[in-house]
Amino acid sequence: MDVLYFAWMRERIGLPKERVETDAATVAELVTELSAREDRYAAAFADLSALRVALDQELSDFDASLAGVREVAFFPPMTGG
Amino acid sequence: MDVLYFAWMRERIGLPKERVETDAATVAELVTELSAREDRYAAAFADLSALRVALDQELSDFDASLAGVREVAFFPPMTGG
Amino acid sequence: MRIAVQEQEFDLGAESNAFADRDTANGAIVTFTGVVRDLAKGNLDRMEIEHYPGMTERAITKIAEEARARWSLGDVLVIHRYGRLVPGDRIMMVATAAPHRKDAFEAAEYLMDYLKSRAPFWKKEITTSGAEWVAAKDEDEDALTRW
Amino acid sequence: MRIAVQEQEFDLGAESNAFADRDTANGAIVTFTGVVRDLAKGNLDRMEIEHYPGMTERAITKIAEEARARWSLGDVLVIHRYGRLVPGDRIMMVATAAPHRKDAFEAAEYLMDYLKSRAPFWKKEITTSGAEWVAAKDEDEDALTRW
Repeated sequence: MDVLYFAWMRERIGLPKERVETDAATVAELVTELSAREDRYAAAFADLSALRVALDQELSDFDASLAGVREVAFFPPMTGG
Repeated sequence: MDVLYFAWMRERIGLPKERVETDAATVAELVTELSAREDRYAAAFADLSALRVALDQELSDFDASLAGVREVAFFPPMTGG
Repeated sequence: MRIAVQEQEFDLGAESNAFADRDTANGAIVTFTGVVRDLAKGNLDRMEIEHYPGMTERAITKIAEEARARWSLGDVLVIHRYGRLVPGDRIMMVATAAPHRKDAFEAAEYLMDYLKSRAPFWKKEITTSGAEWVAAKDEDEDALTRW
Repeated sequence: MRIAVQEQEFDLGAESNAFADRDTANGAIVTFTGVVRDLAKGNLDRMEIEHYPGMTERAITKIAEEARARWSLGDVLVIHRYGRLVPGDRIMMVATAAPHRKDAFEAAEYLMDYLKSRAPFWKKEITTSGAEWVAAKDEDEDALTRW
């Protein structure tokens, strides 16, 4: 699946988008996998309460299933308007 | 003093403005005087709850004093906006 | 603060741009525009708006000053037409600028609620079946109780 | 309904006039415009707005459709810029048309409250002392609870 990062998540991870092969069943499992990769991932995902997740461009939750999902995006709370 | 009429008050009385010499102490006394003049005045002032009054261009009440007042206006509830 | 009581048309777009250009210190700008509607569904020929010259400007100024006392506002604009208008014509507009959107919205609603019931304008509708003064609505008077 | 997510400037006046011209059946038109403010008082060089192409349009469309389901509305307009903006630049605008002013005001406030916290935009402020992502405010999240 594609994993996208926006705002300071993009800056901390160091890239806007990457292709990830995973067997993670939920967003939380994917976060655990990514956090185990490198310090920059662990640091970026350290405080989930400061993060939001979208699955296929719809806001979702960290305990949501990844079944059939093609695009996961992580970002801080939005500041539009 | 000058007495002004607006909207359907103007139409019922038949004029927009007139000079009135009066000893009325309050708006209510002036209304009684005017109503006694002719049927069209009596009809126009029949239902005071459907009327508003302004003294020297400030909204006021029917029991307000006319002392020092130069301009009295009678009109229906406003429908601006 | 700009208050205009006028017979001629106004340009909503030009007024909106001029208002926003005058007040760049505030992050939130709200406008409200009132348009003549054909409530009688195809029967409205025109509307005639009467007002009380002198008192109208005083009343609107007082309403606008009250709004500036109640909310943290930048500039305020009120334009209200009188005379003859046809369906689709813009009757009036208000604009408010504020540091915060909540203040700009509330002040604009306040201005509208008070203009409806406390500024000396009277609307008459001329339809194919005759002429009638628009009656004040209880809901417009009730709207004032929330402030 | 017109939704535009764009890098280039928009003309508040031209958009307001076009919106009002498109929808003459409704008597009440409300616009809200957001302007880049220099909250750091003279230090703000520019703002950079990032967004999530694809999701942004979907999220705004969903918010606008929700507003049309909740209120009796005519047309709805949302324009939101991304990219580089400087103090005084207009970031975004919404416009609502409705038969009644209360609906037009409430729907515009609803659009703003949801755009603030549910549309995927992120603001970064570049000041003379560095660059910082704007933090979401608790009050913006709290604003959603009233709907």
